[in-house]
Amino acid sequence: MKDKRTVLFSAFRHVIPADYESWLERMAAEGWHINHFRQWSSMVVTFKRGEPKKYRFVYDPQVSPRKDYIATYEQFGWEYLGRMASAHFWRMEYNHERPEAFSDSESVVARNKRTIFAVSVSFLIFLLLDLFFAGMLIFFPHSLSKTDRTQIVIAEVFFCILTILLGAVMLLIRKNEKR
Amino acid sequence: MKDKRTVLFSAFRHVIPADYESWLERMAAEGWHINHFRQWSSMVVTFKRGEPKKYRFVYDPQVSPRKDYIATYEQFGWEYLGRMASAHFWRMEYNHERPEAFSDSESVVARNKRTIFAVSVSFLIFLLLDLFFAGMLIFFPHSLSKTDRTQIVIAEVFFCILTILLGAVMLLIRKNEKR
Amino acid sequence: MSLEQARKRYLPMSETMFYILLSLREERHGYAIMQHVKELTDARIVLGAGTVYSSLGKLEGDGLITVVREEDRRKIYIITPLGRGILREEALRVAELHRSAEGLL
Amino acid sequence: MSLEQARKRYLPMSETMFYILLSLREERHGYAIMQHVKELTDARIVLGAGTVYSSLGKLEGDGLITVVREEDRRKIYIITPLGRGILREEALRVAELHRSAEGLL
Repeated sequence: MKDKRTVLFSAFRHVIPADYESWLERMAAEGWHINHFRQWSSMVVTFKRGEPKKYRFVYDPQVSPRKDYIATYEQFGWEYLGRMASAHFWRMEYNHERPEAFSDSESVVARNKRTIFAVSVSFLIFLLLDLFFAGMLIFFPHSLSKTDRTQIVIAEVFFCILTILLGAVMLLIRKNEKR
Repeated sequence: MKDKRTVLFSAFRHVIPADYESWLERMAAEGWHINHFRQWSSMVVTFKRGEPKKYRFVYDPQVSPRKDYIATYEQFGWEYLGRMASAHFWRMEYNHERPEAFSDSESVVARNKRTIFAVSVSFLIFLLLDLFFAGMLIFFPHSLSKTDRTQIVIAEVFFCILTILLGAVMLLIRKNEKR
Repeated sequence: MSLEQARKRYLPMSETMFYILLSLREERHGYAIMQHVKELTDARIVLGAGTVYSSLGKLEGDGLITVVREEDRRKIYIITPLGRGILREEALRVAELHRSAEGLL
Repeated sequence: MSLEQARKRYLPMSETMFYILLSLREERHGYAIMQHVKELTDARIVLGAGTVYSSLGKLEGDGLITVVREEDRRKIYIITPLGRGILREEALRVAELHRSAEGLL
């Protein structure tokens, strides 16, 4: 029986923060745990087998939290799991009532807007790359060798798909900003 | 002395709804009036010279208003000026307190979100055109004559600029959604 | 809309929604609601036409108010039992805020 | 932030902001605010860590509350005169809502 499980692109499979939290909660309920989130966890994340636990997870994007950020959450009983890009992760074991870190609709919406903002930074970078490669192909087709052109076409298609994907992610989070 | 004044692309010069309203108000204060808005007023709008008036204008996007829409506004003393695409225009003469059609921050934000939605429809159409022309240039460069290619490059550049412009307009309205 | 859904959507309630629901304990059209709220709040709140129009649309769509009849293109509304239930819960919440704020005034 | 700007930004006030400001009439850190609000509202409102953290940041940034001191990385806050002014105006508004709702309970 395997005791590790690796999941690729988890942040692209569960793009809405509340869905990502619920997915982690289901994994923990089946005994699959992550104890640390890292910069690139959105791409690759590894779960270790353990006891099934009833955990509430929180996904909280904070680009530059104040120095009392960690202490505030910890005092409320949350355990810090690290950050994945700008998103900080927290968990708390519970029995009956599922604990909430965002207790009113304003702060849930604000959390989701911070998530959209984080995605929009990557979106803009890819959009600029799209325009850059398209510009090269359209305005300087003859100063490129055939191999160069093929590579640039592949890059253009790849970045276009990523840009559209990230655009769709932002719209989806926006549509679900209340949860 | 001229008694007509034509303004091109007015909706692109004053992209935030509150700014468009204030601009109409300044024009009216100088004696320049519009009595009807039409489908394409965002492109061309003609003011007629008249008495200077102190008017409050309202810009209200409503794709398919209920049948009591006009009656409700009229009962509050607003005069209907017609619609420019999905945006309905209203005005009211006043002396002291400037009348408001949106009296709480929720409905101001909702009005601005409806505006962003209206812009996003054009944005998506232009984005699809961009991708379509870029696809033709990238994947079928050899099946196009040189003249065709030149025309498509011009179209691509034109639609790209429009797309980026509309994207910027949406971000700007979003940033100012509270007013 | 069920009471549970309406609670999630309307509580806590904006003061605009609160005063509109409160006014519709009697049959009123949009303009009459504005006048009534202005009177109740001593002119602190003067509802705008756009705010009234969109609030009535939302409340009617969710079944908190209903149209009684129409008089020259103007709709006359009244609160429904669901609306009354939500309004009562909001009033309880306001009473709690008021109790907590005692000593401030 | 001037009183006029704070009025525009904070009135009408969300119940979260209202109870946090109310709690900070005495020196408290984040967790103590949550406990105090829970008690005041008979456990109807249980503020979350994220909500408390971001509300305190916003209120401090706008000068409605201020840090008194720090105790092992936890900040202890208290309301400022500006915060008291805004809280008092909100209490007046709540009293008006409460008066208008008379007869509902």
